[in-house]
Amino acid sequence: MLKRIFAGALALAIPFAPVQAQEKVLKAVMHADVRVIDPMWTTQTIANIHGMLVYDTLFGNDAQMKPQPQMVGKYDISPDKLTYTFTLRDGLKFGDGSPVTTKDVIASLQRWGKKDGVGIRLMSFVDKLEAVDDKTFRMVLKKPYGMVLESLGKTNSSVAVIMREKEAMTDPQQQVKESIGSGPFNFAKDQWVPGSKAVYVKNPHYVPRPGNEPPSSFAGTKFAGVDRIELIWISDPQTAMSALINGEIDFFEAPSIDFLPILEKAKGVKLMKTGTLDSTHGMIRLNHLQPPFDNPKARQAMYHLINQEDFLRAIVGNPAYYRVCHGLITCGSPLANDGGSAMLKDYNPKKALQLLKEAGYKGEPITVLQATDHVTITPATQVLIQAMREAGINVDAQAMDWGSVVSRRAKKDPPAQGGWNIFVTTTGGVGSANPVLHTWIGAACDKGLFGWPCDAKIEELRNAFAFAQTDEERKKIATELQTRAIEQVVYIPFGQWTVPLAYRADRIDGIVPNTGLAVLWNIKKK
Amino acid sequence: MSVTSGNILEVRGLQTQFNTLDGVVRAVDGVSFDLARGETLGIVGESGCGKSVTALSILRLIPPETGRIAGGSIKFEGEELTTLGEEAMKGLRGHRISMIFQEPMTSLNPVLTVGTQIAENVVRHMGVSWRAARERSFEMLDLVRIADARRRLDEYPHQLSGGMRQRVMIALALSCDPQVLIADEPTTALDVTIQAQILDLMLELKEKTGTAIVLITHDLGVIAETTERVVVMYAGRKVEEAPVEALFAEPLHPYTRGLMRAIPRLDIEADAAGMRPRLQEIPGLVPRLTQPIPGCAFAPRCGFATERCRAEPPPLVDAGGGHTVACWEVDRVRASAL
Amino acid sequence: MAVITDDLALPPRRFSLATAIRRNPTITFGAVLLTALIVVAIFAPYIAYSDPFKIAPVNRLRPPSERWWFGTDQFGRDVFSRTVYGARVSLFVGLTVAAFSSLLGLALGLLCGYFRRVDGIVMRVMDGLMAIPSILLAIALITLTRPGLGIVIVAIIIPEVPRIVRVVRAVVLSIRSQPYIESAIAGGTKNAKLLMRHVLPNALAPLIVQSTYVCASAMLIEAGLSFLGAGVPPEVPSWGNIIAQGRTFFQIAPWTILIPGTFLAITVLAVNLLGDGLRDRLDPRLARRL
Amino acid sequence: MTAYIVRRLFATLPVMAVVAVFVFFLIRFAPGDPAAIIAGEDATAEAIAQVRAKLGLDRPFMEQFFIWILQMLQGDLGVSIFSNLPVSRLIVQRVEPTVALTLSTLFVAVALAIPIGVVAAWKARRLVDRLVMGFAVLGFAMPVFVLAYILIYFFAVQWQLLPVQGYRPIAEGFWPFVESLILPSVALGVTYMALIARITRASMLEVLAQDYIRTANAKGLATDRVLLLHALKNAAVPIVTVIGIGIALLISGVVITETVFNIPGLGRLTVDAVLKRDYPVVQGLILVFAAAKVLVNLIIDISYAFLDPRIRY
Repeated sequence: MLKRIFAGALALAIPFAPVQAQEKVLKAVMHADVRVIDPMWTTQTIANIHGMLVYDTLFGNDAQMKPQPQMVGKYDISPDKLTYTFTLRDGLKFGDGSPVTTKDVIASLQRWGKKDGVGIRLMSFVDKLEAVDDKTFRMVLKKPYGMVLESLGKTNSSVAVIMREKEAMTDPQQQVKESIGSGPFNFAKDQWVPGSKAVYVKNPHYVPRPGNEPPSSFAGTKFAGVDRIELIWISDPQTAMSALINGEIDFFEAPSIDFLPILEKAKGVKLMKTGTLDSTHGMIRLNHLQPPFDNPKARQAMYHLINQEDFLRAIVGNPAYYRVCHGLITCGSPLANDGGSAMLKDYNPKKALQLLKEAGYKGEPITVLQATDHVTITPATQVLIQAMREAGINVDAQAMDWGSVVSRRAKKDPPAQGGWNIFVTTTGGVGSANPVLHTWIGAACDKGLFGWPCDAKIEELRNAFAFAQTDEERKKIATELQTRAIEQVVYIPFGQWTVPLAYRADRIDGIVPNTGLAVLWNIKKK
Repeated sequence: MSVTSGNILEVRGLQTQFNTLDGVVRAVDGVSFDLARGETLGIVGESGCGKSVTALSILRLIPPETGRIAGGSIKFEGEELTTLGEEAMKGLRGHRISMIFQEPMTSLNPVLTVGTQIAENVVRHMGVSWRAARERSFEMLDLVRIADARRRLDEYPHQLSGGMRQRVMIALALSCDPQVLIADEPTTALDVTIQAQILDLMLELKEKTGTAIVLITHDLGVIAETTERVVVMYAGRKVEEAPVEALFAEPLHPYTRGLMRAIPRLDIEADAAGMRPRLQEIPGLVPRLTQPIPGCAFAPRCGFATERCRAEPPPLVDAGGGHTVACWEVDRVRASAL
Repeated sequence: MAVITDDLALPPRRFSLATAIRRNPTITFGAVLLTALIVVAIFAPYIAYSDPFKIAPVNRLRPPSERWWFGTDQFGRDVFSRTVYGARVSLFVGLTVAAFSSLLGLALGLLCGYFRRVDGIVMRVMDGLMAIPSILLAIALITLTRPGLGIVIVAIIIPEVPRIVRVVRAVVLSIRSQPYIESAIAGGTKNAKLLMRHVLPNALAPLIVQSTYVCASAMLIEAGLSFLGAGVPPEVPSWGNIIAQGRTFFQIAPWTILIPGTFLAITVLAVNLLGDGLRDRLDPRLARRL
Repeated sequence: MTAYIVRRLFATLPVMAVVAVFVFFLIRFAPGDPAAIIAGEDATAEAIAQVRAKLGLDRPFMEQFFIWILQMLQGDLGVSIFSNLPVSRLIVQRVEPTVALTLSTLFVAVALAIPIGVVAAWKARRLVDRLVMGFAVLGFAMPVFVLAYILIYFFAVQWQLLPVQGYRPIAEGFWPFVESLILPSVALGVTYMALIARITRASMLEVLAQDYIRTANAKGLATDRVLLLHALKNAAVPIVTVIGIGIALLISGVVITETVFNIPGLGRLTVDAVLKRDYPVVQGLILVFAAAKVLVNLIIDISYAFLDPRIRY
């Protein structure tokens, strides 16, 4: 009230306050801050969100996870499934007004194919990638790889976005300096305040898919529903929640589950699940290179320490938003199965220690990388450490911020020399629904992700999946893969959960459902 | 205004007390005296005898957090000061009754110019403009014989010598033509030659303005040179009062006699080294003032003391010629050699 | 007014506890409070009725009740037990930092005050350190290595040392210029002996006073560091950690912030009061400088 | 006076040099390998080596140091590891909120604390004084973040009078600007207020016991003139000193306050940069903060001359 009186008084006092043309601004708080503007270079989800605003992709997976053309107008697959011919839609332009040509597309795909795990896999089957003309290009495969369009339309981790050739020529190990794409928004780099705010303005050169196709996940017509989007970074979810309730922001991607009851009651605020699948999947990663977890028996012993409910309660709290999942493929997805899940169901800490001892563990300290500043990983790690300590395991918990965990986990040295034994992380539920896109299930030894599980059979099964022709075959392979991966303990799952996003229903509408990723196109401000 | 007596100031049974952790201190315990118009009255006594407190009581400058006037009356031109409103009291201070303090080095505000400090008094009480007040300040500085007075107006106290500062204090005190000037040890902190100059100045100005002066000091030499009448105080009480000649001719209280014996001879120049002449020659200590003293306060240190001295407070008796003394053994004292 | 108290002869004092308390209410109050907190810290295992580390997610974020006196946190850990154990961490940090920075500051201060050549170098370094805001310096130091109680203590000590060095050095310099010291130097007294006999006793009072303030500030900095995620490991029940973990639940579980916050404030208050009282008793000159 | 200022400016050089050396070595001793972080999560060893070479991290220590000093002297503070933007730009765009917050806190604290301290000294040992001292002692013991959350809870969440978070630049209008600063300034300012109120009271008490105050009272001056002109002007030097010392405290507090209130200032940039080990940014920030502090000390020193005519240079 006071506020209004003051504001009113001031409005009277300053009649010449600048009147701007009613610019529609969407103020959104995401789960993280935009720090890297190269969505190929990093796997961070926030860079992905940024990328999806600025760039466009050749294909977009729809709500049924089927790839649909996005930048591509029409495409053709040869009967032997070895030659793909793509033609771009007419009139596509980058944010700077320059036209999108096949040169840009090929350079972008090649860069992506060097950086992203899925891209690397795809490129290993590509024989030739060549331009036919400015708008048409051809991809020739060595083998009939079955995941070409899915890979091009993938939305988790490094996405196959199309950049200008100039930027696409950047070394994949270096970040691009400019973020200019052919997506619905332009990135206003001059207004970017890393650690606080990233600003996007409507791209005047953007050409949406014609025909006003209804949006379905990443497929369908995308358009800029507002003139300007401000991604504001608020690290404390409680503050962000209050800001939403107070009307300071319109959209809050990752509210803390504990506050959902408050948000549900708040006037004008609505909650919405982003997808049919749970969005996040918790993983405990063991280092396969260092004792004791170089021994599969020791790794398997750890299963008996994990009671998923303990983790999920600590992270999420409200059972309506989490799900115990005794599998590696996202529970609830078409390929979910119970292969190997029996091993995950025997919670018995005493047995864990006994098995560890049998595997040769003699009470050496086990180094756990403990993130101190992460909303979900921090509490999960704390639960793990406590469970290990209670079981009688000698834990050397190394507390550090999440950024340091990220850097430390890349070290293959023994724990005493700066390496590690265990860290906790999460992955997206949509990606882990697919054995090929689910990079953490891989066991590519040195070339794989941190922890470096090494198992030829797992990799074979993943390849086989990509070449499988029928759904039954795929399901069968997925089950086999999961069984094997659980035996090998590529990681220990501790359940999956989803966090609904919260928004001011009295101010905005048009949020695209079922994306599993907060995309902000098509949102309109009332 | 009382015209019945020629007294401008009448103090009767003044009691001033302080609260300390050790109990109530009776710093002034029933002191009475009068001040006639244009008169110079000396109050003399050792440190702690209550003479400064008496002065502050007259101006009601006893800090209210710790002290208060507990009884008695102070009449200024017939007006009762102990019950006067604070605002009216402020109107008197610096105007009709003004005061000079002991320490010229610290009594002037170090961060304000001399001119400002005098002029603000003039502005406060004479209702004139700052410009006029500044002119008056200049005249006053000139009057107290400060050379180059106009330039000095804009100087700060630290730029002046001790003697000059005391001159400034006098200029300040007299700037509004007060009826009464209370000077509390005005020369103690100065060296001997300056002391004489300042005292001469005060007397000279008194002649010019007709201001009555209460001169508070522990120095009987100063008393002898300057005052007309003397009040001797001990432990918060008045023990003797007499015209100055009478007192020096025949001191009647053993304490006064002790003081006389302790006068430093100027040729010794004990104070030339900056040391205050302390009157330590009287044996014994000043009594505690937290307990009521049943008899004569000086009895423990007094060679003439009897049982009665310790038991009953001696009344002030008239010894003739305006000479009064509070001593049971006055006859024995009178009979003994000085 | 000063004149008056000087004028009064005060009777000799007899010692009595009641009088002592009346004379030094702040010291008494601070000391009693601090003693109580130290007792709580020492006997934490007997006072806390449950394991402060025990995670019980089923009981998360329960409000204070008979079973959980101060409620539970996001892991279902008992806030009362954690708060009681937290007294150990906060007091340990406060006291260790105070002790070590005093020793270090004393040594450097004596050196600087005494040996003019060392003085130039050391004081420039101290000026440099003082120019960097303490919490900034502390987080920067902590990120050099992994957070742990030891490194947190070191990181708090380093920015605090210059403050002590300055105090000690000032005392040494003022004592050095006293005639009796000058004559002692002229008389050939050995440096070490001189320091022990004359300088040390004089430096002690301001040092003790200063170190109480350092102690209070150390406890606040420790909490601040934990709050920023750069403090002791998160499972350690320090008050800062309890607050840091509780802050994201403040609106639904305010007890996780308010209770340890109150304890922290009371402890700092106790130490500050003790410091104020000691300052008034030991070193009235310091009162002006706070 | 000018000569004095120039001399004092030169005297700050060694301090800044010490800070520079310290900052450089502090960061270089860090165990995390910045090259590995820059190269990304699944970078190969070669890629990391490449990045290291590019950033000059493989050169000898002393060489790195001299290169760094040279660049710094040219105003080039390097490039942020994470955002790839020049550090100077990151710092410049964060200056306004921090300066606004610091100044408004300073203003609020000084404007409230000095009168409070003066009244407390005037009414020494009375109820007002006890209340003020109680507040001062409590305020000094209150952790900033606890207070901040309590303020947010009541003023922003319960009563919705003020924004929960954020900073509005003054360009967006005066009221939004002020509104966004009220809670942070109060939260940050309480400790500071306590400090200033205490020193004001202590300093005033000492001054009020001085002979010249008795002289002023003996002139029958009005109480406000005695307190505000005669006493306060004399008490000013220690008060200003503490205000200066307090600015250092404020800077530390800013780091926490900006985090709580989500103010995009230098404090939050610092926390972010340190936690993410964005070394060039940390270096730049420590230098900026140190320079700010040195500058404040300089201003304080110079202000003494205006407050006390006895101080000459």
